[in-house]
Amino acid sequence: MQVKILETAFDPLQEIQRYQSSAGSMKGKYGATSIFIGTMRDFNDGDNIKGMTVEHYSGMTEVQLGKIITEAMQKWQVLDVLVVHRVGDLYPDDPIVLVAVWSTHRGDAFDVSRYIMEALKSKVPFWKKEILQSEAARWVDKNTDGYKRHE
Amino acid sequence: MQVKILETAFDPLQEIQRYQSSAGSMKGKYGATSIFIGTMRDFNDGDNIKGMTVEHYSGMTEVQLGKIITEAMQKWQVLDVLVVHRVGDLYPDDPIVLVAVWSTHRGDAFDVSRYIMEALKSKVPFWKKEILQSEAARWVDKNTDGYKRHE
Amino acid sequence: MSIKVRYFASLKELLGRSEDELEFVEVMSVIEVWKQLNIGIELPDNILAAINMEYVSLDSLVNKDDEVAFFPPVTGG
Amino acid sequence: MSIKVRYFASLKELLGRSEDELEFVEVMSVIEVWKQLNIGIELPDNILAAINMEYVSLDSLVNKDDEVAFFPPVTGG
Repeated sequence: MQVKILETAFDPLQEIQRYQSSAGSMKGKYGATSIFIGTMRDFNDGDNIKGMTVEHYSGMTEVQLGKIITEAMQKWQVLDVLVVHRVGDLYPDDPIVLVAVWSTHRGDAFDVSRYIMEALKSKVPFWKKEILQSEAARWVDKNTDGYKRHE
Repeated sequence: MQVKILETAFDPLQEIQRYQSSAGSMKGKYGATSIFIGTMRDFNDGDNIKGMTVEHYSGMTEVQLGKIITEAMQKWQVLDVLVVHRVGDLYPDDPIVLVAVWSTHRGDAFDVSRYIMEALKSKVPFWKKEILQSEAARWVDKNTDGYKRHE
Repeated sequence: MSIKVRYFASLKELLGRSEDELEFVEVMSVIEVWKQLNIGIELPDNILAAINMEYVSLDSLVNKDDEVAFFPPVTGG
Repeated sequence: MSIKVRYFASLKELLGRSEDELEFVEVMSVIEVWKQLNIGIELPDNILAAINMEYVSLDSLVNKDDEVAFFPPVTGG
């Protein structure tokens, strides 16, 4: 299990490759990998977005992510989990979050990647501030349920 | 949308990278990417497995995958889908299947990657034959529900 | 004017061949196609059928130039 | 012997500071910590609280050397 909070841009696919290569003991054992990547869009709530700042509560972030992953690994049959999250200044098309889950069977991998993402969105102390094209800045007030909002 | 049936080994992460780079129109538009990778294990049903042959019904494979993806894109809000599946001779740790889904919001990406995998497992004409350590070969008789079986 | 019939995976190995040609005489059901080509061999219970790459039931009708396929439950992914 | 109090995101901007120190005199609730440090400013409805990086309710008790945090709903991912 690994949790990384990064202040600079990252390549999610390289992170997966790196982690998978280093976790040699999984080789031949995992039949399923479920990966979620959250990427910064250039629009939100009907406005064009030119940048974003992600603030977090360093320390509590890691504590809460650790709890979420531990809970998931107790509830489901999972071999390994990698979570990476950006903080600091982001631009459209920058990856924000990566959740990767390795398991023997696919049901567990699907369930756990979704469980971790939903728990991260509701419990881990990150906050996003959007910079609009007009240079106005606004805090995102809450996360949605993950489907298209009726705007 | 792209479907690829490959007779030689592939790197799922490179396939995602290649497809995402070529689909330039998605840039800044997708907030969510959900990826599933199925990998050959070195064990199944309590036996060690040294190899596998995947047979398919060329033509029907593409027809059925096309239908599944089209249905998913009608039911959910999805920007793009990539499906890659191996046929021929595989060895443990070889990727078998890749499903990658890009969408604006995460709920749709999660739902669609899982929907496509379950539909692929139940409707697309691929068949696996396992080669055991003893050199004995056996056809996998049916796909499971994706969770650990009580063996 | 003929019907092409294909067999896959364990069914292909059981029968020892991957395809048959059947001369088209009149419209008949999928199960009758099987019976004409596999005299005395009952179609195994779990076998699925397709006409022109779409799943069909065993009583679906087969027309000239159709491709009929028989195969066991799929196990991809 | 003091309590460290931290504010994040929009709440930090609203208050114009990111942290306070409060001298520890006696055990008190989280909401009393807020009231002592933010006289006349009501805690906004949606604000969450943590003690030592674990979520707590506003009536949870704060001890010496605890770190208390107040912040708006989280919006990561």
